[in-house]
Order: sequence, then structure tokens, then C-alpha cells
Amino acid sequence: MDYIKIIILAIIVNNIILSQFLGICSFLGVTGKVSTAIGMGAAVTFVISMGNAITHLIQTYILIPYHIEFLQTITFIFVVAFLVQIVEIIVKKSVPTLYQALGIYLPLITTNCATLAVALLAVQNHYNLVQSVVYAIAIGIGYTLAMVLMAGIREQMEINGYPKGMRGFPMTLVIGSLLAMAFMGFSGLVK
Amino acid sequence: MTVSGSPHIYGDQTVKKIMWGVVIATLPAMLVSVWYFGIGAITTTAVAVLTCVIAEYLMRRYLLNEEHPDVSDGSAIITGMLLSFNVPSSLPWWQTMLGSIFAIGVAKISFGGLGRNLFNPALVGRVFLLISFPVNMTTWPVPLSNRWVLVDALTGPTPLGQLKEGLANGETIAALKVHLPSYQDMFMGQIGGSLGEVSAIAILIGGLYMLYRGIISWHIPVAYLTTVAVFSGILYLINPAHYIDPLFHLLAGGLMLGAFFMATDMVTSPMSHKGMLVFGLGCGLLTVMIRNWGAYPEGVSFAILIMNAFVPLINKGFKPKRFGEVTNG
Amino acid sequence: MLKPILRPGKEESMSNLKHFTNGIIKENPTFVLVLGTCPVLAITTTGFNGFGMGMATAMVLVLSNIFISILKNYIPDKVRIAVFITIIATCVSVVELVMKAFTPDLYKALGIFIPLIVVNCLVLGRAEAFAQKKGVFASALDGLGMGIGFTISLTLISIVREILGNGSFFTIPIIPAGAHPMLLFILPPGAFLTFGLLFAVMNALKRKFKI
Amino acid sequence: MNSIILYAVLAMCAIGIVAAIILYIVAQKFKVIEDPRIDEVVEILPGAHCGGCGFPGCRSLAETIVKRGSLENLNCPVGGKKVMGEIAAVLGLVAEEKEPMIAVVRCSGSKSNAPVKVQYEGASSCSFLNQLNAGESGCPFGCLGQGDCVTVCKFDAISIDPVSGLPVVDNDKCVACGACVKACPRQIIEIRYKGKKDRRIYVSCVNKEKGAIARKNCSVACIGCGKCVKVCPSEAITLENNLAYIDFEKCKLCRKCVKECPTGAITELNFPVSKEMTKVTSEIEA
Amino acid sequence: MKTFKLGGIHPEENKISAQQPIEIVPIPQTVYIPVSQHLGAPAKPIVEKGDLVKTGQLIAKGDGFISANVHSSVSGKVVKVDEVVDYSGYRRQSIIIESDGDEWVETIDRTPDLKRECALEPKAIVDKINEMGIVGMGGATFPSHVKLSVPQGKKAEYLIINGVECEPYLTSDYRLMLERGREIMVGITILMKGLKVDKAMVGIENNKPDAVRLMKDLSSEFKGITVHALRVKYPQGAEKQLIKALVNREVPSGKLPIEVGCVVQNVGTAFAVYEAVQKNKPLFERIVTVSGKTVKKPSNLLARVGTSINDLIVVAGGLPEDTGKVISGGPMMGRALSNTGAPITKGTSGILVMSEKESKRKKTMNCIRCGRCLNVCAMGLEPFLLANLSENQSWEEAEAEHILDCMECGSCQYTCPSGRPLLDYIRVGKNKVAQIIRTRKN
Amino acid sequence: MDEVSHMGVVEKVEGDKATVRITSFSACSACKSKEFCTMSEMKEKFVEVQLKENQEVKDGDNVNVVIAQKQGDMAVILAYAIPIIIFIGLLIGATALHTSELMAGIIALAGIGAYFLILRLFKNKIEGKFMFYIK
Amino acid sequence: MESTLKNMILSLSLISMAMAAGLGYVYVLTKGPIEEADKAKEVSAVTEVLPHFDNDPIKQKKEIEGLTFYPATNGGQLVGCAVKTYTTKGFSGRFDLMVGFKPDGTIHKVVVLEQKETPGLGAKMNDPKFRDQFMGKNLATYKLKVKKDGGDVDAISAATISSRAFCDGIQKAYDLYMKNFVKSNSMASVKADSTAGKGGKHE
Ligand SMILES: Cc1cc2nc3c(=O)[nH]c(=O)nc-3n(C[C@H](O)[C@H](O)[C@H](O)COP(=O)(O)O)c2cc1C
Ligand SMILES: Cc1cc2nc3c(=O)[nH]c(=O)nc-3n(C[C@H](O)[C@H](O)[C@H](O)COP(=O)(O)O)c2cc1C
Ligand SMILES: Cc1cc2nc3c(=O)[nH]c(=O)nc-3n(C[C@H](O)[C@H](O)[C@H](O)COP(=O)(O)O)c2cc1C
Ligand SMILES: Cc1cc2nc3c(=O)[nH]c(=O)nc-3n(C[C@H](O)[C@H](O)[C@H](O)CO)c2cc1C
Ligand code: SF4
Ligand code: SF4
Ligand code: SF4
Ligand code: SF4
Ligand code: FES
Repeated sequence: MDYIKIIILAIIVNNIILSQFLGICSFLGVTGKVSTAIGMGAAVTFVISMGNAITHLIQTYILIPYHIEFLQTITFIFVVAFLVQIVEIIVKKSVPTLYQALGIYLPLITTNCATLAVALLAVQNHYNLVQSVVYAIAIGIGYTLAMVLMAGIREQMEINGYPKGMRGFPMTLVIGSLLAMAFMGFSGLVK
Repeated sequence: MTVSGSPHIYGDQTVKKIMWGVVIATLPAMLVSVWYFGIGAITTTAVAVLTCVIAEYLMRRYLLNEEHPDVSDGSAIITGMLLSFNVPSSLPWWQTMLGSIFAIGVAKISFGGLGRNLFNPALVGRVFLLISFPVNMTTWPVPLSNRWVLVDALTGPTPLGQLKEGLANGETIAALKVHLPSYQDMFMGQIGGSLGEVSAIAILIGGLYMLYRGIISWHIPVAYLTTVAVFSGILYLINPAHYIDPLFHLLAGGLMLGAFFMATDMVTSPMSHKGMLVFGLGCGLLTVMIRNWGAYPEGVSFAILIMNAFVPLINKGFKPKRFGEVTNG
Repeated sequence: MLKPILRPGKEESMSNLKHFTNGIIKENPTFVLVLGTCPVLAITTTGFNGFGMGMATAMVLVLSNIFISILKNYIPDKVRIAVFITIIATCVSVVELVMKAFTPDLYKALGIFIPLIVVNCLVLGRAEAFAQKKGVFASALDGLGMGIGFTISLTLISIVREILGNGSFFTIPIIPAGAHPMLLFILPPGAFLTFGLLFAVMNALKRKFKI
Repeated sequence: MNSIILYAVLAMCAIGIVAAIILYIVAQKFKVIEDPRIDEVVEILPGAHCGGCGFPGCRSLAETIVKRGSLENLNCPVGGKKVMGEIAAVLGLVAEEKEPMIAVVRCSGSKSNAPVKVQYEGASSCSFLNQLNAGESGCPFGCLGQGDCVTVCKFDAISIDPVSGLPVVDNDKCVACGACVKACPRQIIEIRYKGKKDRRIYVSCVNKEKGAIARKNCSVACIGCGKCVKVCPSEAITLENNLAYIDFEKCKLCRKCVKECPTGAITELNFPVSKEMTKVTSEIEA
Repeated sequence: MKTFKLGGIHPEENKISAQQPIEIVPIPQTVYIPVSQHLGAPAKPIVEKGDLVKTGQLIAKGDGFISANVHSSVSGKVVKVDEVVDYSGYRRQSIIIESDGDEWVETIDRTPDLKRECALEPKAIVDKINEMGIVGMGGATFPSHVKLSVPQGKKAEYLIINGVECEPYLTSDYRLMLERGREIMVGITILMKGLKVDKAMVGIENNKPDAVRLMKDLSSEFKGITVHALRVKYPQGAEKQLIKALVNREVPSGKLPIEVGCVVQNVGTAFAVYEAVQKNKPLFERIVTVSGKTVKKPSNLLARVGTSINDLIVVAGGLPEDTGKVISGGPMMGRALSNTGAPITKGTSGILVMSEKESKRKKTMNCIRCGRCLNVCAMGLEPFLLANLSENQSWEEAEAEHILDCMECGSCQYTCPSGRPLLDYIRVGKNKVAQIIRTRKN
Repeated sequence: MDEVSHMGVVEKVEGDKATVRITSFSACSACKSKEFCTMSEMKEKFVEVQLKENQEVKDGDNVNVVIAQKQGDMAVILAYAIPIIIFIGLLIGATALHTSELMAGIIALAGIGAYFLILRLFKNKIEGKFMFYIK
Repeated sequence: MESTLKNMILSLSLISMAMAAGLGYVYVLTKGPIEEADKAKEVSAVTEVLPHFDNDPIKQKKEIEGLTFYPATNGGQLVGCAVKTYTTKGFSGRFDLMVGFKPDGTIHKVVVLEQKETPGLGAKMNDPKFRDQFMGKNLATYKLKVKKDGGDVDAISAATISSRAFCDGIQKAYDLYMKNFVKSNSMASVKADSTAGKGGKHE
């Protein structure tokens, strides 16, 4: 039950983009096409779930025992940054064409604040290892959902046309606002 | 002489005719609401419609820089009508006005006006009001009380509100049923609620009129209502002490209004028949989910808005079957 | 690898004042560069929060820009980013600790967005684009300008949201009792909406005055 | 207390070393090939991504410039001389001297010169009207006036004059990217030298029909009489298929041909007002 | 009753000329005979200024495989071989003949008797059809001999005869079936023989019950021919839809009917084939419906190719005062004319005169995404999307959305409540996409 | 068929294969922060492309490289979806066996490593599936 | 600088170490003030909810079943006790309150320590209008339930959930306080227990 609660909360009720405001840059930036949004979503999900496992271990086995929690920010960002690099190498080494097919999204992830935030939030919520990873995956799904919705809408807007003055970010933000409004309907779904 | 490409003849449906057809279809519900809620219903509707039309005119003139905005197409009138249908008749007039301006400005004009918006303007307006002014938006005048006098009307709960409150206090359905209005009252509309949603029969009349005129197709309402009935039916079978029967869900709240007037808004719903069925299905599932498990007693507005967001994806994923797509075996 | 060629272009000849004002208007991080948008939406519920977040970011920007421009000659190219991150993360942690100690309420209100300054593209972006190439003083000014630009936009958005959504201005109530503010504006949709509409207004102004 | 600092230093030192090693490996695996000069050039380029240079975007042009190491035959029409000069300076190359160019609309079939014979109703698309019909005036070569050229112009440089119904090019905005040339289904628009003080002379007609037929639809059509060819001292004018053409590379802007043309098909732009100003010119200016 | 499944509309039928028997138009003084009256390469003129020609004499020879011969429709003197302004304002090469009477080429059998038996071999039939310049009379004017030459590896199973005439106003096929039913039946048997098939199906919409009855009666005299009444729905006459309705097969996207073993010919074509093969008569005259709500005397006229459209309108009572538009063909697919002095050709099935009021288009508004266009498209396309993509010049996406499948039936634009010029833009897109594909192939 | 396409420049041609340098990815070209986005030092990607018969390209050509959308989706599944499932599966499995969190974490991470190793073994087979081509 | 492995490791680890040292130093410096800030908050909350006292309740704080009790004396005489309590029934989950009780169990004052409720709705619990209605109420006689549920509490409009949770937090504090500190007054505690039991069933 606990897990279901974590999952529903993370995907819809406290959607990382629409109600927690994390990863907004990519939400505004790379939602031009649905396929891009899916690729980005999958990459983020992958990295944050790995990242959460590692940061959780670091937190419990290094930072806490040695009372150096103040290094949390530094160590976590390094974990994320290097995870991205390593995943890039691994994917490239194992199947280069695979890497070519989607390698682009990986580097974008490092500067996505959702990645770091999820690690920090998991620690803040005192999740255990499995919970932390489940949480990360659910967050990733919620992230992908929001990204894909936005991308679908923007694709359609491009075809339909919309006022010049709203072109670019303003339109995206207004759509984000209405999406967030719709998603408020989910509030209280899990208590 | 004129030249132009073919075809040279046209069908007789125009946007204007369609929109005014909807306006006509809203009249039964309008009249019923005036009967039940009296002057409040009249003023609220008038304020909403007028504000919507004027806002649409001004914004198109000065924000979209149209030379001669033509608001006679009737879409702003529908938005106003339906927005007022979605609020309690006791809502302060300035809030109705703000909601109308928000609906037209944010949900419609900023997207480029009629046909370009992705979210149902009236629902955006309603949700804006609900979120912004939760107190006024959840105070429901009792029907047939203080209809023609300008004093604060008696207030009472909506059936769904009563249900949610009761369940939250740990009561069972059986115990609650005693206080809930009868199905006949719910069908005729003698219950608390937004001014246009109360009477299922009036909405049905309007809906059938629209179906008859070919303004809407049956797909969305049927898919929506069936899903709600089936899903809530399943829950009812699983635990009748905690989940109320499907008929209640069908008659309560804004479901009928949503299914016939709001989910069918062609601008914000899918285009293909297959897509419409999926859309109705999604609306139904979300409505029941929010009603049963969410913080809000009523989920129709949110369900439709959420599904509005999915429309582009549905349009992408459920295209009509192309002729000659499959090769003959 | 080829050395980047320094072009005798606009930047080189820019006066210190320009370094400073650049970030406030012409390259405003929020409305022009659109970097670091998360805090712009998340914490702008009251004027104080917006201002505080802006100042915290400005502190980090100035500090990290200074450190990086000092150390720039001792950093091998390949570890450039890693070193930048280290420095920035340290500055953020310092700011975090200081805020925790001396402005605990603000720290609480901003929550997770303080450590997230690390991933704010703005900070790294300035390190890359500016501090890495320029002198200490210019870098500090640039950081300050950018920080102030960020602060101004955050505060602006916060003020709008606070007035509309809470009926107060820097927590001082300004609407008569009994009137209802529009709660939507301090809730998530209001954040997107305020930012979006302000953005559109800024664009319109920019077009009008040809900035 | 001090132990905390010690642990912190140790931990960070370890992270630093690990990071350095990983980065080193990464650096070895993925050699950076990008020439930093490309970015430099991209920054100079105007970023209009108009494709006027013949490449799909500004970056593509920058890459090509850097790769080829010369500016020969490469030109950014938007940035023009100034930008190419800057790029040349950055890369230590010589910029080609390029005469400034501009789009020129070679049709004077305005509503008064070539009256509307049939009304067109439908999509505002020259491409479609061209498919459907010879056009409102009946001239099968002339401007259709539906503004395909206007739609494609990224620089707002061309617009349909409501009075004449013909496109007008804005002297200051047009960067000669050539998008309109490609868009026009009737090959009416041509990129020509902008000319000293924006002065230009050209045959404002592309009708290849015999004179009498051409005149039927439009009073200012070129009838292929050849008078201008004879009078031109620079041998800039050629006559082919009943149509005169002035080569802008040869034309010396002497204005002799303008007076000679019996129909007023030759247009001169931005010359000081003279008595003989044809009505066409005045109309185009209007 | 049979019909096709996907989409379709029901425009007002307005078959006001249905009860008018076929009437012969007097031979005009001058005829302008374009050398390109068919789909494919224009024919090459083989006469010169000053030549004397007889009615039915070959005056331009088909140039290449997909092309068709052109014959003189009058006897007289060739005045000029020159470009003449056609109905759209463009100039086309035409042969101008001044008539001096109506002297027919001797080989043509001018007797009205029905000649049922045909002794020719299939190959000889196709050659004859080629020689006589027969092209499809259903509108597309595709050279019939090409259709009858089934490509290697493919096999025809059914001959489908198109008597649908689903366009409003038009009645020429209907009159032809009523008045020349037997000849059509013979023509069908000849076509069957030429195609080497033993089954032919005639599809007729049920709004012409007398034609259905008559053809059904006649078909019992001929082996292998069946006649089917179809439920009324536009565009039933389109060949892919007709095949779907009659034999329930779908011609794959981008493929020809022969892919599913069918060949479609119009009833008029069958009649022309009869005359060509049995009577040696080339295609130089045809039946044209002249109609319109303001036309005094809506009629079905038998006219020589090259007669000016004005002449036909005069026979039908003259051009009404408030004419806004004159259309060649039906109101759904026909082309608006800018020059009524232009001649009729082998493919002119009707002349439609519309008043000023009728000819105004609906006011264009934003698409309201009602989905009506997409639900009426018989090809299952998304017209609003295609039109938008084309307007935004996204040719590649338009191609991916199968813009080339559109058959330009106009149903989408007809139904659009916003009066959007959907088909206009789709045509632009089709043109551009086809062009792109062509350059890609090279 | 839906396709994902990228603009690129032909770098070199060998037999029926061409190496194309992808210049600006749609994801990045839309992003305003790309000037600052230097986290990746490898903005450039090289893609090996199978040439169609008779397809002629030469160095420096601007081309459109496409990969079928289906293949793109497949790539996402292979590279991210499956490993995540393995990862969480191992984690839950290990935790269920009452190993310590540290061990569970290490096992799961090792599992991912193993997965990619296995992927690598099937490299040739997978390679065939993800073929880019030039349009 | 050249990017050799040695250079890279050296510069990165040296800079990391320097940064770590600096940060560690700042940490050590700020450790005191941070703790003080935390404590100051505690003190001010305790002071606010209690009548005048002269001891240091922070020093004497006791933790019982997750709640913290700060007994306050004035001249050795018990004048009250502040209880740091919480509830998990809020609209957005947990929030923390500080409740000050007089020795007889009468509520002196309540303040909200930390909450995540919706601004403008649940967050209004910190408005004096709402929280001050509890001042001077004794739960032995006062029905700590919102009016909707048949109690005496005026709920925040449109935020019944938060109001209920608020009562839940106070109730928890009261029950434990009565059980552990006011053993003498068994009557009150029995009464309180019974109401608590009922409430529990309801939720
Ligand atoms: C290039 C081309 C080749 C064709 N080849 C054949 C053919 O081999 N057999 C055939 O039955 N029809 C052939 N057609 C004719 C088409 O199937 C179709 O009948 C014709 O385009 C007119 O169709 P419509 O009147 O329905 O538009 C061909 C058409 C074109 C354009
Ligand atoms: C939308 C549409 C409607 C058509 N309607 C008819 C029709 O009513 N009758 C007809 O004979 N052909 C009609 N055609 C043409 C047929 O598709 C086909 O070309 C013709 O029947 C082939 O015969 P033909 O080559 O003998 O002309 C239509 C075509 C289209 C695209
Ligand atoms: C986004 C959102 C935030 C809400 N926040 C709160 C809250 O903080 N506290 C609360 O009690 N109710 C909150 N509600 C309202 C509840 O869902 C519920 O409607 C209400 O508490 C019960 O209504 P009543 O007080 O009118 O009986 C919120 C609702 C929404 C949609
Ligand atoms: C069947 C039908 C239903 C409609 N429903 C709504 C509605 O729920 N809300 C609304 O604002 N407008 C509605 N409209 C009007 C119109 O479509 C709407 O204002 C557009 O969304 C504005 O672009 C409706 C129109 C029709 C024809
Ligand atoms: S007018 Fe033509 S050439 Fe000039 S900028 Fe516009 S599109 Fe380019
Ligand atoms: S110049 Fe060409 S493209 Fe421009 S309006 Fe005239 S015909 Fe159209
Ligand atoms: S014209 Fe084309 S797109 Fe429109 S309905 Fe007909 S086939 Fe479909
Ligand atoms: S019929 Fe017209 S309004 Fe409706 S979807 Fe199609 S184009 Fe849009
Ligand atoms: S600030 Fe850029 S993703 Fe959050």
C-alpha cells in the first residue's frame, strides 16, 4: 500500500513538473515534439532511478556516519553528473547505434534540476533504498507524462497557429498553467 | 464572373448555425434553473454571457488586432451560458465576471480565439473560480427558496457533497441514503447544485436536440455516461457500503451537463469517432476516480479538462482508418 | 584543440557598467535567457521569498564567478566543468549554511530550491561564458548584474502573485477585509500563468521599444 | 570538530580523483572534434536561419566556412558585407566583395494596368491560383497577387500593395535571401543589384506572348518591339520570346531605354523625378 | 443495398435536366479542337493550315503510350494550328477548323441499327479503341486503350461499369443509359472481350430507378453482365469507392484498380467503344448536360467536340443575367471557367451555370476542429490537417499523412462549417509533394 | 511510417556506408540555453549510415538522416526501460532476501552492468536493427 | 593548462580539497548559530503559548510517544506545559503545532510551527481568527470537533480537513498531557479519553 501511495503521489498528485516545479527548463525547452519528449522522459527516469540508489547509499554509508551531511549537495551533484557520463560511455560501448539513436538527451539531464531534487527529496522523506528507487521511477513517469502532454499540445498548436505575441515561452507557460489547473483535480487522491 | 476551386456548392451547416443551435439547446436547462433558483439564475447568466461577449470583442479587437471582430458566431455566448451553468446561482456577480474574463482571456483568446483553444474555456473559468473562491463556489442555494427576493438564500449541500462529507465521517451508504434526495428529485432538478446542472431531464432534452440537429455526435456522451455507469457499477458491486450505485452517479452533479454540453465541445475534443470514444472513456474513468477518491466531491470539470490535454495525443494515436491502408489478402 | 580566438568584438570593449547592466535588461536571466525557471515558478509566492531567492542566487553567482576567474588559469580544459561544479556547489553550500544560521525562516520557505541553485544553468552558464574568460572584477560585476536581474524578475513575479493571490504586498495586507483574493495565483497554475503573461507583456514592450 | 573538516577534505579529495579519472577516460573516448571557430562564426552570423546562403541554417554555413577555409562563393545575404567582413577578420580570410542585392518584382499588372476580368475566390495562394487559372487579369504570366512571396519572407520585406494589388519590396528590409523567388510560381521576382542610391532599371514584365496578345490583358506589357535593345549603349538588353531583359551586371543606369519603351514596361526606381516618369513607376512608388 | 463504407456526403441532387431527351446541337461555324483532351501527352497535329478535312478524320496523332488520337468533328478547312485561350485563361495548342457542312469519313457506319456481334480479337479491339481516340468519359479522360492493356503479371477479373453519376445536376450518363442502353451493353461485352474477363458489373445509384430497371432488363440478354443499384452517396462514382461498393475490395493506397483485379469504365466510354468498334466512329462528339437553377431550359445535348461553350448555353436558353459562375463538369469536381468561349472537349460532361448568390463561397473562419471533414472523407484522410500542413509548407509531413491519396472529391470542403478552403490547399500540397517525389526519384 | 530525422553533414563515405555528423539536434536547437549547455563536451554526434542502392553522397553534403520512429522507440526501451525493470527487480528481490541495503544496491547496480554486457554480446544483432539512412 | 591525467587529477583534487576545507570551516562556524536559531525558535514558540514562567523549559523537555513536553514553572510552581504536537491528517499530510496547557488542562494558546497546507485555505490556521478560538478552552467541557461534526470549533471555511486535523493535533497533545502530567485529575482524563476514542473511530 505504501508503495502505491508513493507512486500515485509522485506521478499525478505531486507531479514533479506541474505541482513541484522541478525540471521546468526542459518542460519549456524540449517539448517541441512528442518523440523528443518521450526520449527525454525515458532518459531522465533512468538516470534518476540509478542516481537515487547511489545517493541513498552514499547518504547512509558515508555522509551520515562521518557527520558530513553538509557535503550532500556537492556529492549528489557529482553523482548525477558522473552517472550521466558513465551511462553515456556504457551505452556507447555496448551498442553504439543505440547510443546514436538517443545519446542526445543524456547531457541535457545534468542541468535539469529534477535530477538533483529527486535525490534530495528522497533523503528528506527518509525513504529506504527500495522506496527511494520506486519514488524515482514514479517521478520519472510523472515527468514523462507532463512532457508528453505538453509536447502533444505544442505540436498541435504549431499546426493550428496561435497569436504572434504568445509565440514561444508565453504560450508554453499558459498551457502549463492550464495543465497544472487540470491536474489540481487530482489533489487529495491519496491522503 | 468568379472562378474558384471545386467544390462549388456547400453544405448548410455553418459555425454560426451550430453555435446558435447549442444556445437553443441550453434553454431548457436555463428555464429550469430560473424556476428553481429565481433571480440569482437570471443575473448570474446575464453577467456571464455579457462579460464573455464583451471580453471577447475587446480582446479580439485590441489583443488580436482584428479590425472588425465578429462575436455573433455565438461561441462566446455559449461559454458564458455554460460557465454560469457551472456556478452556484448565489455567486457574487464580480466573481462571475472574473471567471468569464479568465475563461475568454486565458483559455480562448491567448490561444488565438475560436477553434484554436485546447482547453474548454467555460471549464477553465469554472475551475479558476473553484480554486480561487472555494467558499463562494461551494455554497449552494436550496432550490425553490427565496427565489425572487434579494436576500441571502438558504444554503444546503449538493448530493455529491453530502455523500463525500458523510463518507468522510465514516457513515455508510445505507445510512446516508436516508438524507440523500430521491432519484426523482435529482432527475427533475430539485437539488442543490450549480444552476444549470441540477436537472437531468432538461439537459437530456437539450442534448437530444443537439443530436437531432447533427450538432454533436453520440460518441462522446454515450462513451462518457456508459463508462461512469460501468465503473461505478463495478465499485458498487465490490463494496456497496462504501460506493453508491451507478444511477446516483449518473444523475448527480454535473455529469449530464458535462457529457452533453462540455465534453462535446468540438474544439476541445478529438476529431475522429474512435478518438471520441477514447475521450469519453477517459473522462468517465477520471470522473469516477475523482468523485470517489479525490479531495473534490465532483470530478466532471477536472476530468474533462485533463482529457482536453490528452486530445492532441488522441488525435495522433486514433486517426481514422485510411482507405486502402490494408492490402487485400 | 584549437584555441578559441578572442574576437575584438562587443564584449571586449564593454565597460564595467555594461557588464553590470547587461544582466538586468538585455540578458535578463528570466525573461530573456529563460534560465533557472524552477525557482521562478516555485517560490514566488510572497515578495520576501522572491527577493530572498534572488539574493541567494546572486550571492552564489558573485562568489562562484570570483573563484572561477581567480582559478581559471589553473584548470585543465577537460576538468573545467567538474571544477566549476565543485566551486559552485561549495558556494551554494556556504550560502545554504549561512542562511540556515541567520535567516532560518527564509531558509525554510525556500526549502529545496537553495541547494538546487547548483543546477541552475544560469550559474554554470555565467561561469562558462564569462568568468572563465574575464578578470575578477568584471566577473564579479557580471555575477552581480545577473543576480540582480534575476532578483528583480523574481520579485516582480512574486509581487504580482502575492497581490492577486493573497491580497498582500510583502505580507502587508492591502485589500479590505471581506474581499477575496484569487487564490489561484499563489497555487501552481498561477505561477505558470503569471510568468507566462508577464513574459508576453515583456515581449510586447521589447518589440515596442526595440530592445 | 576538526575531524569533520578532515573527513570532508578526504571525501572530496576522493571524489576529485575519481572524477578526474572518469573525465580523463571520457575525454580519451570521445575526442572533441568541434572546431571552436565554428561557434565564433555562428555568433557573428545573424541567426535568421533563413537559408538564403544555400545552407539549412546559420550553423551549417559556419561549418562550411570553417571547413573550407575560404569565403569563396559563400555569402550571408542577411548580414551582408559587414558580417562577412567580420568573419573574414576572425578567420584571417579575405571576404569576397559582393554587390548588395535586392528582390525586384517584374510585373506592373496593377489593377488599373491589367484590369480584373474574373474574380478569384478561395485560398490565398498564388500556387493554387496558378494551377487553377491564368489569374484575375487573364495574363498567364503576370502576378497573381495572392502573396505567396509575402508569406515566405522572413524579414517582413515584401507586402501586397492594396491599391495596385502587386507586391512591393521594402528597400531597407529585404536582404535578398531569395525565398520569395523560389515561392513565386511564375518566376516574377528576381534578385538584382540594389544599385547606387537604390537606383534600378528593369523590364517590369515577364510576358512571353506576342505583343498584341500581351497588350490585350495589360496595358504596360512588354511587346517585344526591340526599341530598347537598339538604344542601349551598354548592350545590356536582350530580346527573347517577345520579351526584353536587362542584364543588371551590364546596365549602367543611363535611363535611355526607359524613355524609349512605347508601353512603359521598363521601370526605373529611385531616380530623381523627371517629367517623363512613367505612370507605372509612380504607381509602384505609391 | 450496396455502398461504400467510409465517409461520404449527401449533397442536394438537383438533377433538373433528367427528363430532357438528348438533343442534337447544330454544327458550329468554327470549331476549336485542342490537341490535348486527355490525360497524358498532347497529340501531335498532322494537319496544316489550309488542309481540307472530313468529319471523323484524324487530325492529331497520339504521341506516346499514354496519349490519344484526336479527330476532326466537322468537315471543312483548317484555318490555323495555333494556341487558343482555353477555359482557364491559359493558351493551349488547338486546331481551328472552319466548317463547310458535315461530310463524314466514308468508313464510318452511320446507320442506326444495333450491331451486336464483334468478331475482332482482343488485341484488335484495343487497337481499334486506340485508333478511334477513345478516352474515359467519366471525367478523367484517361486514354481507354491504356486501361485495357493490363500490365504483365496482373490479371483483370471484373470490368466495372460506372453509371453512378453521383455529381449533382449531371444527367448525361443517365440519359445515355435510357436512350442507348442496348448499345452500352454491347460496348460492355466488347470491353470484356478486350480485357479478357467474363464478369462485368454495372453500378447505378438508386436515385435513377428507371435506368436501373432498364439496364437490369437489358443485362439479361448479355452474358456475364450484372447490374446493381447502389445506395445514394457521394462520391460513389469515384472508382475506388465504386469497387469497394460493388466487389468489396479496397484498392491499396497509391495503387491502381487493376491491383484488385478491376478495371473501371464509364457508361459513356462503353457507348463510345461500341460506336468505335462496331461502327468505326471515332470519338468526336459527346453528350453534355447544360443545367443550373437559373438556366431556362436545362438540357442534355449531343455536341461536337470543339463547339464553344457559349453555343451550348444558347441552346439551353442563353446565359442568365445574374450569372456568377459557369462550371465545366459537376458542382463538386468541375472547374470554374473564366472564358465561356472555350470549346467543349471529350471530357466535358456538363456545363453548370450558377447565379451570383449561389457562386459565393462561405465566409472563411478558423477551423473549429469539429472533425466533420475527417468523418466525411471517403479516403479516410484528415483534410484539415493536410490543408494546414500545406498552408504551413510542411510538405514532408503532408506526404507522411498521405496527401497523395486525396482524390479531390471535395466532400471535406463541402461539409466544413467554417468554410475553409481545404481542397484548395490540399491541391497545392498534392502538387508540391508530387513534385518533390519526382525530383527524389531522379 | 513515422520517422525521426536529423540534419547532418556527410563526413566521409566508405563503400555503402557514410559517416554523417549530426549538427544540431532538434532537442537542442529548440533550447534557448544551448549556448550555456556545455555540460556535454560532445555536442557533436557521428552516425554511420547505410546508403541505399545508387544513393550518391559526397563529403560535405547536407543530408537528412532518418531513423524510423519505431526503431527510436525500440532504442528507448532497450536502453532505458529494460534496465530500469531489471534494476528495480533486483533491488526488490535482494531486499526480500534480507540482504543489507548496501548489498542490495550493489547487486542491482551490478545487474545493470551485466545487462549492458549482455547487450554488448548481442551487439551485432542489435546493430542491424538500428540503421539510419539518408533521405 | 594541458589536460594530462596528472594535471587533471592534481587540479581537481586540490581544488576539491580546498573547497571542502573551506566549506567544512564554514560549517563549523555556522554550526553554533544554526543550533541557536533552532533553539530560538523553540523558545519563542514555547514562550508564546505559555503564561509567564521563569525556568528554562527547553532544558526540562521530555519526549513521550513522539510529542515533546516543555513543563514551565514560575517560582517553582508549575504554571503550565507547552506541548509540541503534530498531526498527519492535514490536507497535505503532517503539520506541527505547539500547544500551551495550563496545569488543569485548559488551553492557554496554540501556534502553528510548520505546515504545508494550501496557502489561502488550510494555511489560514495560523490566522488569529482561527487559532485564538481555542484560548482558554478546557477540553473537558469544550467539544474539540468542527461544527459540521457536531463540535464547537468554527472551521476555516472551505478547509474542513485542515481544521479537523488541527483539532486532532491538539487532542493528541491533551490526551498525553493529561495522562502523564495531570494524574490527579482523573475525571477529566477519563472524559477526554472517551471522546478521543470516539473520534478515532470516526476517522
Ligand atoms: C500514370 C497512370 C497509369 C495508369 N495506368 C492504368 C492502367 O494500367 N490500368 C488501368 O486500369 N488504369 C490506369 N490508370 C487510370 C486510373 O486508374 C484512373 O482510372 C484514371 O486516373 C481516372 O480515374 P478517375 O476518373 O477516377 O479519376 C492510370 C492512370 C495513370 C495516371
Ligand atoms: C470524386 C469522384 C467522383 C466521380 N464520380 C464519377 C461518376 O459519377 N461517374 C463516373 O462515370 N465517373 C466518376 N468518377 C470518375 C471515376 O473515378 C473513374 O475515373 C471513371 O469511372 C473511369 O471510367 P472512364 O475511364 O471510362 O471515365 C469520379 C471520380 C472521382 C474522383
Ligand atoms: C488544491 C487544493 C488545495 C486544498 N487545500 C486544502 C487545505 O489546505 N485544507 C483543507 O482543509 N482543504 C483543502 N482543500 C479543500 C478540500 O479538498 C475539501 O474540499 C475541503 O476541505 C472540504 O470542504 P469544506 O470545508 O467546504 O467542507 C483543498 C482543495 C484543493 C483542490
Ligand atoms: C456542442 C458544443 C459544445 C460546446 N461546449 C462548450 C463548452 O463546454 N465550453 C465553452 O466554453 N464553449 C463551448 N462551446 C462553444 C465553443 O466551441 C467554444 O467556445 C470554443 O472552445 C471556443 O474556441 C461548445 C460548442 C458546441 C458546438
Ligand atoms: S523580399 Fe524576398 S529576397 Fe527579400 S528578404 Fe523577403 S523573401 Fe528574401
Ligand atoms: S509575385 Fe509571385 S508569389 Fe508574389 S504575389 Fe505575385 S504571383 Fe504571387
Ligand atoms: S477532397 Fe480529398 S481530403 Fe477531401 S474528402 Fe475528398 S478525398 Fe478526402
Ligand atoms: S470540417 Fe472544417 S472546421 Fe471542421 S475540422 Fe474540418 S476544417 Fe475544421
Ligand atoms: S531551473 Fe532549470 S530545470 Fe529547474
